[in-house]
Amino acid sequence: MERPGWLVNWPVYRQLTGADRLGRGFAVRSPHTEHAAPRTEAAARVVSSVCPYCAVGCGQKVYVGMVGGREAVTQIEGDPDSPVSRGRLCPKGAASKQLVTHSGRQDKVLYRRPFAASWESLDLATAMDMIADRVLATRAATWEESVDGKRVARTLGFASLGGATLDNEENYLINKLWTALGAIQIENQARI
Amino acid sequence: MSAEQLQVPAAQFESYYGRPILKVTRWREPHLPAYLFLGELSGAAAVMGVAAGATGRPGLVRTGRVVAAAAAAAGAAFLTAELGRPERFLHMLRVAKLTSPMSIGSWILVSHSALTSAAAASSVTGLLGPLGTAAAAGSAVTGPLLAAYPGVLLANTAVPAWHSSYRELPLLFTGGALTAAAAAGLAVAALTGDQADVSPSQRLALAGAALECGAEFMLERRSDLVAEPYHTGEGGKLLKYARAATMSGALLGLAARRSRAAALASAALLAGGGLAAKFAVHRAGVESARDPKYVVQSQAANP
Amino acid sequence: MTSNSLYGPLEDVSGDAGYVAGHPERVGFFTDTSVCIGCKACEVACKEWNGLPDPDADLLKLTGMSYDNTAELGSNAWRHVAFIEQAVPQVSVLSRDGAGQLIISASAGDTDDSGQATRWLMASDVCKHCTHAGCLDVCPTGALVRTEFGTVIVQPDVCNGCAYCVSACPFGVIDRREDDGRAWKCTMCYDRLRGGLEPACAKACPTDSIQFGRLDELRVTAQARLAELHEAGITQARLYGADPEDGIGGAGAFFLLLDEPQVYGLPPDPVVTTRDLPAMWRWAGLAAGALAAGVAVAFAGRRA
Amino acid sequence: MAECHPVAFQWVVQAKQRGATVLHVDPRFTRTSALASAHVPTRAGGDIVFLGALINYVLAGGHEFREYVTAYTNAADMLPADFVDAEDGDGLFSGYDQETRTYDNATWQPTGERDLTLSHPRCVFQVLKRHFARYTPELVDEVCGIAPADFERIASTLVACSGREKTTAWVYAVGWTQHSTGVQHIRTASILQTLLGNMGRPGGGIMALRGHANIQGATDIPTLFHLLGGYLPMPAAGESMEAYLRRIPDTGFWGNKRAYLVSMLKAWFGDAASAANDYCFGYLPRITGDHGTYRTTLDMIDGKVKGYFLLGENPAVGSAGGRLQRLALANLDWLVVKDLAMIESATFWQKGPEIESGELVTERIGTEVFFLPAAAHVEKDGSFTNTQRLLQWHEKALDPPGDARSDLSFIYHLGRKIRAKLASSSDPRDRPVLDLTWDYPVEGEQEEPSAVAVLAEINGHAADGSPLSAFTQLAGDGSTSCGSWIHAGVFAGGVNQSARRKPDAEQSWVALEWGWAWPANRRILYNRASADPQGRPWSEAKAYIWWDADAGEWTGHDVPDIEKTKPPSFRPQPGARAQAALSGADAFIMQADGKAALFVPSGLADGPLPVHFEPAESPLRNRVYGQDTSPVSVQYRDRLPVRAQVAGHAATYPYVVTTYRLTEHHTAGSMSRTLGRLAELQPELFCEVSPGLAAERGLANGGWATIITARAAIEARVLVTRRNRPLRIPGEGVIHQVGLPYHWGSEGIVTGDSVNDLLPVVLDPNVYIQESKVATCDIRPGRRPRGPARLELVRQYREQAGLGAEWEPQQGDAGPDAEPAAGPDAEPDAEPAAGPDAGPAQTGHPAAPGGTEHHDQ
Repeated sequence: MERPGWLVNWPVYRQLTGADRLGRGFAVRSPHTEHAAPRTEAAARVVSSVCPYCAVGCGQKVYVGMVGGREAVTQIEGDPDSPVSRGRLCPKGAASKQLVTHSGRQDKVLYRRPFAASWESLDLATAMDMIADRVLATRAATWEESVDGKRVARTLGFASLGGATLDNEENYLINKLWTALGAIQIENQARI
Repeated sequence: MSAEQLQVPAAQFESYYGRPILKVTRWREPHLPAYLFLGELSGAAAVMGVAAGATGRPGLVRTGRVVAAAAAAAGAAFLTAELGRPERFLHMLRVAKLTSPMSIGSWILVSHSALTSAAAASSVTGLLGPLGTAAAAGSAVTGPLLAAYPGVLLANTAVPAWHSSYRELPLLFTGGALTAAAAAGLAVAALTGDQADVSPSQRLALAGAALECGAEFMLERRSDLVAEPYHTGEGGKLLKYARAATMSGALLGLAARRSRAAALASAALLAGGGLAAKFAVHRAGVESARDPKYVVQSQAANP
Repeated sequence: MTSNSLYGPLEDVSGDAGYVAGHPERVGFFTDTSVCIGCKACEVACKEWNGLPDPDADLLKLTGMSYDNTAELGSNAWRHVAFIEQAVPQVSVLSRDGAGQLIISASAGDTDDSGQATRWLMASDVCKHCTHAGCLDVCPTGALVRTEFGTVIVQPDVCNGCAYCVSACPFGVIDRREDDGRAWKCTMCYDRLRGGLEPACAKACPTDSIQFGRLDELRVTAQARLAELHEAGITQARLYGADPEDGIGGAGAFFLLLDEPQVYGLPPDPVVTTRDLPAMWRWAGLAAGALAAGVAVAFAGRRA
Repeated sequence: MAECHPVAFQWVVQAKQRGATVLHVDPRFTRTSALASAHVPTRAGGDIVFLGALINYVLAGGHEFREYVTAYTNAADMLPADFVDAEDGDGLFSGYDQETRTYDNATWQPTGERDLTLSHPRCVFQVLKRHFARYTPELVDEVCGIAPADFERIASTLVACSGREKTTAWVYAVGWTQHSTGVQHIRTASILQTLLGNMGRPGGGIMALRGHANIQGATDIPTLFHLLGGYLPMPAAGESMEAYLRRIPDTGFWGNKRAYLVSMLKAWFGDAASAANDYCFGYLPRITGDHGTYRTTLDMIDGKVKGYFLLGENPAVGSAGGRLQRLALANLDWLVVKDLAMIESATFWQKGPEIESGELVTERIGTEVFFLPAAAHVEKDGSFTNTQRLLQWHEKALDPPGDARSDLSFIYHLGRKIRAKLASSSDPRDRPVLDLTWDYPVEGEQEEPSAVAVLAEINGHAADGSPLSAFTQLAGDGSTSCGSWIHAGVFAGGVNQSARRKPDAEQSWVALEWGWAWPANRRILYNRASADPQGRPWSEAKAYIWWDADAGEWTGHDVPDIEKTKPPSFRPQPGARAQAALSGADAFIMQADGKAALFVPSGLADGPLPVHFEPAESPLRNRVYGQDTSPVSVQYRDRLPVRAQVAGHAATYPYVVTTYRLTEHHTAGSMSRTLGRLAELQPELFCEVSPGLAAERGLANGGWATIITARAAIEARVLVTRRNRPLRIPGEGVIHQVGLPYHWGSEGIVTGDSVNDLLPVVLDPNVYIQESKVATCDIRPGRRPRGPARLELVRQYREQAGLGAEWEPQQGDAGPDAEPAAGPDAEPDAEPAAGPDAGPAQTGHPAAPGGTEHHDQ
């Protein structure tokens, strides 16, 4: 005779009819447990990356999946293939998913007018345009063709200080553009 | 302990910065003591109702049945309120685990509640008498179990003061069950003015007090370290009050027939003593879990 | 269910819980605290994988307990690194044997004016996944369950938050999350195990202080490491939770410690509460009988 | 190392388990100390004495690796008779000019003779011996607080673990570099390691543990005022291309300087660069001395600098003298901040400490601020160079959210806009930017420029447009282009070599197929020194690179750091240039003479040999020489540091304060204090004090303390710990040190005072890095005063110490006391500061005319 589903799924019944008489294991498993699987298996893609914190350069695997209908990083963990790190991460590296997904991240341009007491919003394209204007105006106002009779062809009117998480390619373009504009106060955390 | 009092450099070989090794129980006051008290009351009241029926005391039958049903319901309410997810109370019936006194207790409580409710309903409405009697008879089986199992419930934990008391606690609770039922009997008698059936309650009080105070005495007499919370601190103090109240309540109960006031006072002392004992047990358990010495020193002494 | 279901050595812990032959080998953690650098990567990797809630920023305060601001294992901290600063007798750390070889012992640090050296112990604590697990035994809903890997987990779709497990754990591991109402603890990354991955903490651990693997193999590894340390003169080293004869039947997550367990906040010799359960039920039966007897005595004889 | 580079520490733990001795010399007892074989506490700022005494131990005991030293170093060089060593000059070398606080190195130049017996009194080896003779174990005791018996054990271990069969590695971080004598700390270690023969060999070298994901890369492909790509120097005022090239040596691999420079100019200016116009060399702006970040900060206060880009950097918290930094930001016309989360440098006008104190008023701050959100590392392609010079590519996983963009996107599109606005200009000054090659392909809706295309440009192209595979292909005739010569080969075969990820288990232990290390994918620099002059490994245990006579080439585990087929017996023709001028036994191929420089005749501003000076702020007088502090350190007017021995100071600021990092946080905190996961692990700023100091000052564990220096007063929780051991200095009594991690500020989940506010701005004269590891302070129980009372407290202390009541320069009075010592490139005749001093063998940097290395905190 066919037993009804509720009965055969009732752990008490499974306790009485199976090997797990004390109800501490097989008989009492829940649907959540039966369906457990690493969420990384559901990732849409996995890319190889490098930890953005210290200079050891630990390998990372970045898993991207759908969260609330949008693509998001669902896990970052060590890359076991890396001869540098062998898949291991420190607390900062282990927190790097949160670095990417935390709620304190800014994703909008903010603008503070001179003498203003608060931020206002600004369109990214407008901001870029305004910044380009500032650079050119400052450069024009502060251009030095020579110092003590020696040609220098530069501006000391604006400066740049980069962080140590800038990529090589980013530093290359920063140095290239600023130098071509005649700026020389191009600095980096590397001196700090 | 405030951070100012801690000293990093002071190497503490006996504990980790004086912090508890165990988690202090999440079971709260008044929920836990109230549940323990109501459960034992219900259990003994149910038996009392049956015994009254068997011995021809219809007044006490109704008292026993109604008190048993009401106390079971109230106890279940306190138990449910203790759950982090009360809506999942019925998950208790998912399994039947001999290793879990709470699982066994849940089955007992649910059965007992159903039986006592049916018996009480029958008694109050006068309908379905035989069925009511049958249900009551059943509750005479579940009743003692309901009163006794919490002793295992508490003892089957890592809480030093509870686990080490697995002999005393069931006796304390069933003794308390008797005095609680006696208190109910005395109180109802005093309030209704029907003094006819007071003597079983008086005897019940004496028997219960003997058992309850005996168990308390056993707890207090123990010299092992983990029993310390039963004689010191809040737990120890409450336990002393509880014993005094129970003993005086039982003795005062002897005057119940002469004085309604004495009967009511006796009922109050018996109930208060029983309840205080439950608070004492809870606090002793909390204290023994909070101070790591009870864990470290008792275990370090193990062979 | 076998003769040692409640206490004592148990060869096949999953089999005892009803899993048929052919279930996976029992796995576990061996945490070698002698190489722990207290970086807390285990804590963070665990929280990131398991999505444990972030703290309430207003409650974040320095504990003053060395570098430990996690304080204890709990519903939201499934790994906890303990930090212990000690004054210890100075041992010669750079001495030579007869052949001129350097003899290196454990870190002794520098000495203070009284000739005492400083030792800084660190240890990553975790759920022990006991062979005889009190939390699992007492759970009234079957929310706590033994898995096919021999580990012990809470099933969040079952737990009703009765908190019995909280009081039953002899290590003070499991706890109820108050805003959520359910009990939580280390699952040894059950979902990862099902996918053939190692737990997040063990994977992250930079110095391999946390090792994951088959429990029988880990015990062999641990014995070898212990022997190595003893040979190096570090006689205080000892294994904790590795012995199937102990009060919990041996832990699924065991440790190499450099001092007494209680120094790390661990109970010295815990015993699963269920060991005494049969006796408890007997006493309860006696008490129930006493109740019945008490009533019988009280009602003895017809009414006067 | 366990503290700040935990994952790298796994290799140390493994080595220790295999029998290595791990010694940790640090003022602080850290997580590294906990696992080391021994921790040796020392006084911050005494490193030259400690290392110098080890050198003395080696030389006095004859423990140097004589064959290595003779063959591979300049120990045999003869110095001129008029050279005066600091030994005879009481701390000063010949050539010092008191007025300008600079050295003229004319008397430091070797005569050209060599004494291979190393016995002539004027040979470098003998000078070295005399120079370090006064660095005795007793001196170490007096300066560092390390007992002679402990020192003896360390020294004998070091010697026992060096030589043919064994090597010793040194590992350092900013504990050595952030000093007014920082470069000389590395120099001292380099001398020691070279004498012991530990350079260029497996298990040897000096490992600079750099602090951030791409701090090494930011030095190699620099955003540093004095450098162009690949350690080419920036041109000086009025300098022609020929003059510029003359100051780079002709011999050694720097001899190909024209090829490096011209190829870079071709990469930047494309077809506009031709032989006729010196390949647009004139397009490059010229430097005049110090344009470092602190100089620039003062120039902001002085109104000379109007605009500022902060691209992932937070100087309001992370730079020394936080108040100075914020006053500078408040005096700008405009400021662009690009970061992941809100940082203190963007909100100084809203909630900086100076707003609280009333020094600055929001409505009176005219700085226009743009905050642009940045992309995280998983939201862009690009390469990081790790601390071993290893480039590793990180792949983009998804688009950045909202307005967030990569810095590559920002700079590329800003450049596009600027070029568009200037398109019709005929002004010659606009030619450089208009002639730039600036046509990178873009991808996706966000028009993200291709980082691969940029890497390909850095790698360079041959005349036919094919990717270069090695820097030896570069030509000086404009036929090749290459953005950074040391990176030629990273795109060899059109394949992004930095993205290679052959699993560890599937390749050799050197792992040559994981990522790509500059130069030439070489993992250990100067590895020719792992073999003897005849090309044989020094020992079987330490075999790494050797000459295979049958095949007629160098072979081994790594890419040989010498021309592959140049035999050990090769001897150069007279007048040969570049690498052809070096023999087959010259291992240090970036040096003009192919020799490791025990003595550095030029390139260093503060002397050819290391000399101990007290930190600018110190509780002690210099025990070694009459000259007290560095005679050439960079200091600025009105910001002069406090000297303890000046009356009143010692009593007012009696303790040493040192700063550092914790495992759980990251520098100025914007990448850690903003994360709940990390914030909770170290939620509050704390100071670490010894039980003795706690008793002396009434500090309670877990309570509050206020720390006061001549610049600022901050508050911190107190951690009383026996890990912080007071030092007993003979004749001085006990020196207490207060330790402070510096990760906190006003933004993020957990906040606290900024420790860098306490520090003075005193800089190393070679690299302009601040002395943040040592200052003097007072500490007292309780929280600091609020509002203006906080300033008043600092003022009271200054008055008590006899210092001026005002200390931060306000607008218009920030001129320097003197131009700092000659910048790294200011000397027209500067030769590369090459060799082990500038380029540790296992990491670091090629010997570069641009000077020595830079270190981040």
